[in-house]
Amino acid sequence: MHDILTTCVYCGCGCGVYLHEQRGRVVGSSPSRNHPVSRNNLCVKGWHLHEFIHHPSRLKEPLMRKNGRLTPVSWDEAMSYAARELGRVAGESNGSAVGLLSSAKCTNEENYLLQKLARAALHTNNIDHCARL
Amino acid sequence: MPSQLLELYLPKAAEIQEVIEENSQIKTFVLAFVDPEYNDGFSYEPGQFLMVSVPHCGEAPISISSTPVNRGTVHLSVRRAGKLTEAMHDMHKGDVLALRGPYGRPFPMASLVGRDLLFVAGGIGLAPLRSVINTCLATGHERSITILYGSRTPSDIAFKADLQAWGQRDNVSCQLTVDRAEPGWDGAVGLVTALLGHCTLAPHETKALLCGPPMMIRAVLGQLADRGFADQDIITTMERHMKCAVGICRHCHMDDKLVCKDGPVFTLEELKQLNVMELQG
Amino acid sequence: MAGLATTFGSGAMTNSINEIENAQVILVIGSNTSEAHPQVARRMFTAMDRGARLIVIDPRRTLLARRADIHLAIRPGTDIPLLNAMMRVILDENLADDLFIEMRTENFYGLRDMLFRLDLEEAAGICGVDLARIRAAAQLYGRAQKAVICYCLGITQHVCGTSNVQSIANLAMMTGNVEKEDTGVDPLRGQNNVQGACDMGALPNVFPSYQQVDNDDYREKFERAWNVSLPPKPGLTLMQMTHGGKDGQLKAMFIMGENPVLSDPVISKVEETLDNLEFLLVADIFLTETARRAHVVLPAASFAEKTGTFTNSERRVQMVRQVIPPLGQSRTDADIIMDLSARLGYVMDYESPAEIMEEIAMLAPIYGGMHHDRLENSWGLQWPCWDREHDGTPFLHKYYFTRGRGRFVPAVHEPPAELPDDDYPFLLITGRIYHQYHTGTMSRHSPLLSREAGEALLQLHPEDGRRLGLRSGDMVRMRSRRGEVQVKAQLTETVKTGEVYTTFHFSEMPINLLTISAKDHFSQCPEYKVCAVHLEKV
Amino acid sequence: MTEKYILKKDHLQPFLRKLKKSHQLVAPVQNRHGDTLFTEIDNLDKVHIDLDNQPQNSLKRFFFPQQEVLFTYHNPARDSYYFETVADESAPTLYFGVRPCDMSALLYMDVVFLKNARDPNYLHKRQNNILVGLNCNEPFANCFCNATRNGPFIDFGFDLQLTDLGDRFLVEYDRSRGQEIISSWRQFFAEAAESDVKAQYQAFLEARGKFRLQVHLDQAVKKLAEDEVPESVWEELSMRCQDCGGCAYICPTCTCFTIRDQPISDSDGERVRAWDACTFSGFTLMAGDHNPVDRQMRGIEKRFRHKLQFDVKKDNRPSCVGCGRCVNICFGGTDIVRFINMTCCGNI
Repeated sequence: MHDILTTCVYCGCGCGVYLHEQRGRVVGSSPSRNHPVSRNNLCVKGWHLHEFIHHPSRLKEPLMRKNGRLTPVSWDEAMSYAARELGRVAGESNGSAVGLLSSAKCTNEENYLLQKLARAALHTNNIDHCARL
Repeated sequence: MPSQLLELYLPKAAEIQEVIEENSQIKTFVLAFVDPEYNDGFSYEPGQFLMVSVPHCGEAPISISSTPVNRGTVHLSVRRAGKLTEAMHDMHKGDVLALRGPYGRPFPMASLVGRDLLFVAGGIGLAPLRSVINTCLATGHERSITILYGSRTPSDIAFKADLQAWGQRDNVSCQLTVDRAEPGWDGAVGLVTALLGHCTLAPHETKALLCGPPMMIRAVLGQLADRGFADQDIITTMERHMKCAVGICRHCHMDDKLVCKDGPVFTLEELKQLNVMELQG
Repeated sequence: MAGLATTFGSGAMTNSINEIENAQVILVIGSNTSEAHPQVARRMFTAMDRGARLIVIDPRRTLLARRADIHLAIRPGTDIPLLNAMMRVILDENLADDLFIEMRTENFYGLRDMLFRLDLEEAAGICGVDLARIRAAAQLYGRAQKAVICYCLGITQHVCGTSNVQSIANLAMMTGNVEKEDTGVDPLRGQNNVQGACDMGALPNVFPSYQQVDNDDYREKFERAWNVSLPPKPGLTLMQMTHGGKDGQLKAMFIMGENPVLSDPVISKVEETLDNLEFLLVADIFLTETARRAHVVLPAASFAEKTGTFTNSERRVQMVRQVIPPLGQSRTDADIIMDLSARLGYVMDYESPAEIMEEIAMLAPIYGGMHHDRLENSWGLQWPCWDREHDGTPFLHKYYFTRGRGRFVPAVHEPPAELPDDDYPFLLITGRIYHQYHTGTMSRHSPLLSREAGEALLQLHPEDGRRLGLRSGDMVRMRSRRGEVQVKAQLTETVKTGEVYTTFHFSEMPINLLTISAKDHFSQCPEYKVCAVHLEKV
Repeated sequence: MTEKYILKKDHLQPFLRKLKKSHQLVAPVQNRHGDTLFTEIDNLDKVHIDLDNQPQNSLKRFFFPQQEVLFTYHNPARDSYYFETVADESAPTLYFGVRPCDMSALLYMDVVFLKNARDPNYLHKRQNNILVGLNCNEPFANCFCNATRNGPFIDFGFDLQLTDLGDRFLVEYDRSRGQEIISSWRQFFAEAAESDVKAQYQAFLEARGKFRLQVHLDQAVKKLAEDEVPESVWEELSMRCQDCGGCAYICPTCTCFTIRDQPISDSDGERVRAWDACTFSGFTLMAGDHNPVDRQMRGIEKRFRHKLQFDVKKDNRPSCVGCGRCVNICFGGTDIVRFINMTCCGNI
């Protein structure tokens, strides 16, 4: 059993949480005592942070719509189709017809990369996330 | 690791022999353990319950409604209420679920001998009492038995076959009532407490066994108290959220008592020492 | 967020969460803090146990409201008249901090003139709170040396959201309750990294660190850094994209970790837009309602399967550490973006998230000193953190407002876009509950959270319930001009008569079929907190 | 009078290294973030064993994990439903640096898991360990084990127990396994002199005087038993409890759990046991939305009555070991100490 300190993925308080890893599975979560926000306790969502990680309906393979149904495909097939389509629409509209939504649940690094992808690779400023909601 | 210790939470597979449709909400499942040797050796007492496992639905406590006198099968009468019971209602003859038990403190059968018996039940509440009644009749209970059974409507009346059979016994008086009549119903309409009003009972000679919705229990307890029934002569069975059923997980606690270990059968005398929601106003 | 940007020059929480414990008066407006930000409510309870006084302005009698010294049960959408009335009382009883106004602010006279023209009785009438209680609240807030204001989506999700925020800033500046420790104006950001996403420039009008895209110097800086030419014109906002409709501008979208089909207002419009796209790519950890409509769905790694940083409400940038490798064939969003970018001909190659953060530190001034090695051995750093020697900033605007002087921006009452009438007599407020989170993608897959709050409930006052023949547990058909849902009723005194409250967590009860798409002109934030509905027993 | 021995402090690490050859070692470790937790030690030289701070987690999760697979179930067809037990690979473990409160908490858990019925998972872990205690010369800020009468020194329940005497530890044993360890590693232990034993007793007396919290636990137990706790106390508590479950999850003697099925595929799944708290409304919620307990009003009351009234009636001692972990963590500003103060002296 190893305790790894991370930050809670739910609300904006940003508690310091230990995720307990055992034999490749996350089996528990507990607060950090000295973290300035968690201070040895978590809300009910924090104490059950580990419960959704291994849920069986987690997406585990790329899916592509083929005659109306999302069917499993390889990464390469999915990514090349996606890149071709996004590149085509961006190229035809000089970026104005493509839009990206980032996520307040992804890390800073990922948000930075997505806005760089939008601006540098797809030549568009159509990027937002649900900061307003 | 001694294997029998592992058994504490491990259920045993049991096959559905028959499904009896009691009414639109209640089905009785006749079950036998898949392992014949275990099935033959399986015994229980009226008032005890089993933890029933259904795939992907976890477990739920369900009281045994058959009499231990008929060996070989167990009856579980199940009302449609939650995820597990809904899943059970979709199961048919030949399907397999799993049982573990029997658990809980049974009805005090010995103390019923030589006493008149009054059974008051509402809806699914007749299930645990059915086990007691059939056991008493099978073991030749001489004293009088009065059965008062209330349902919402005539089509909701469950255990019709049993009620029929009990009616024919000479020392048994079986009276039914419904909240709302339907065409073709000529029986009593009203609460089961009304039926109780007309019964001639000798409080010191009679043991009262009750099971039903909290409102009914409260009303009947009031009447029995007025007629001079002693608290230890009134017996009921409680229903609570249960998980382990062996007195460890504490879901079924009522103050310092555990319904799975110290119950589910309690006398009114025991219940009065606890603050029990069903008894409060 | 936009509101504070105009008045203070920066849209984030001015002070830190722990400072709330030392405040003498805490004003909570538009925030059900104990359910949405439990750790912040914890500081409030600690402060109250030390003698602090709590004022809660919320249409509903939440747990926090029941604990408050003064609860103003305001009629939804009337925050500005209430705040103006409080400011007028503070002026009349000269509790304003004249020295602070003189030294640190500008345009106070514009505000003062508007306040003197204000009719207090009329303002109290609009917000449905009697004047004596507003006066008491104003005196309590005005007299405190150290007072803090906390607000949340109950303030921003209105057509006048930005003005609401500016009025809060006015109240704080007028009484000098900002720029000092244990005071301040604290927007409680809803999500774990919504502050970070804004900081990183995932917005149509700014590069990272709020550097405008239409500012030539900033754009050239990023063009040099990324050696590519960049579009100058600000892009479409979220609502413009998801509400483009059939003839909308967009033909293709890439949605990462979002579920607009459930979280955006007027769901029918969102579905129509997405279904008309030529190509929709979604990356998420579960097959959400939005992902089901995509042409390609990519399995993403959860927060426990990747390394990076989140920025919380008090601007604290903290490490997120990988605990287990990505499940199945899922990949981190960073890998997905880098692979996609390479296939689009723009190679991005970073060996680790730490390297990405190094590039951010170079380009985003307020993240200047944020490096993973520093974050690894501390409880995180609060931006602005200008360089490796800087230890971060617990509270903002220490000597001067980011924009120099704090600007008073007077605001007048702007009624909600849609108010109850004869056809739709009830006022619907939408929001969150404690046990669930956002569209339930994570929280509804947690068995215990689903046991505690497994289904949508409509909070209804018992009197309204009696009039409609409803008991708790009965199903209600709820209609607005835009859509209809069925939901289970819960009779409670938490809501006033004529007002109902429910949540958007449950996909089987998509409340945003009913909400209105009217939005705040400046911040584009939709008006979730007010719309008119009709109720009937099913 | 069990014999007492002396173990020099600088021999502690070598002694642990020897035991680590046959046992997984768990001890209070301060990590690089500054938190001290009971941690499974892989490499003795890479960790800083911290005997000055209270480990923020107790031993609870090592014996009663937050989430544990009881067995797997398989339902390939409607007429086939079978189960497979999961081999519990928890290695034999040596728990070092266990304070009197956490040691007593283990004995409380034994009563819960082994008295009414013998819980297999708990029993396997419990039989498989060595407990090396450490008496408390310096009680921590929130400790009140003097009020619950199981500290700061105890003389039962451990295999070996150490008392810090400055440059050396006084070592005692309470069970045969402890005696075996001493005899098999005789080179680490010297006979304790009379002065050492006196020094231990002196340390005990001093420790008893160093408690900063004044907790009238017995008074509260009496008031609960005679039902003299005013309704206003319960109302105040119900206004403060924000349903986080933290007080139960962090408490070493709170052992309620739920059992649920976690599907893996359409036909297979795991039956899992996980922590639960009586303060949650779902704890007593029955099928058909019928709940005999109103959480907001009675949730927290049930927890305090169980610890200070019902368990006193059942096992004639409260199920609280005075470790202080739940003090000052409650979102609503209450905890068992404040409840006791409210009951006895009427202030919060």
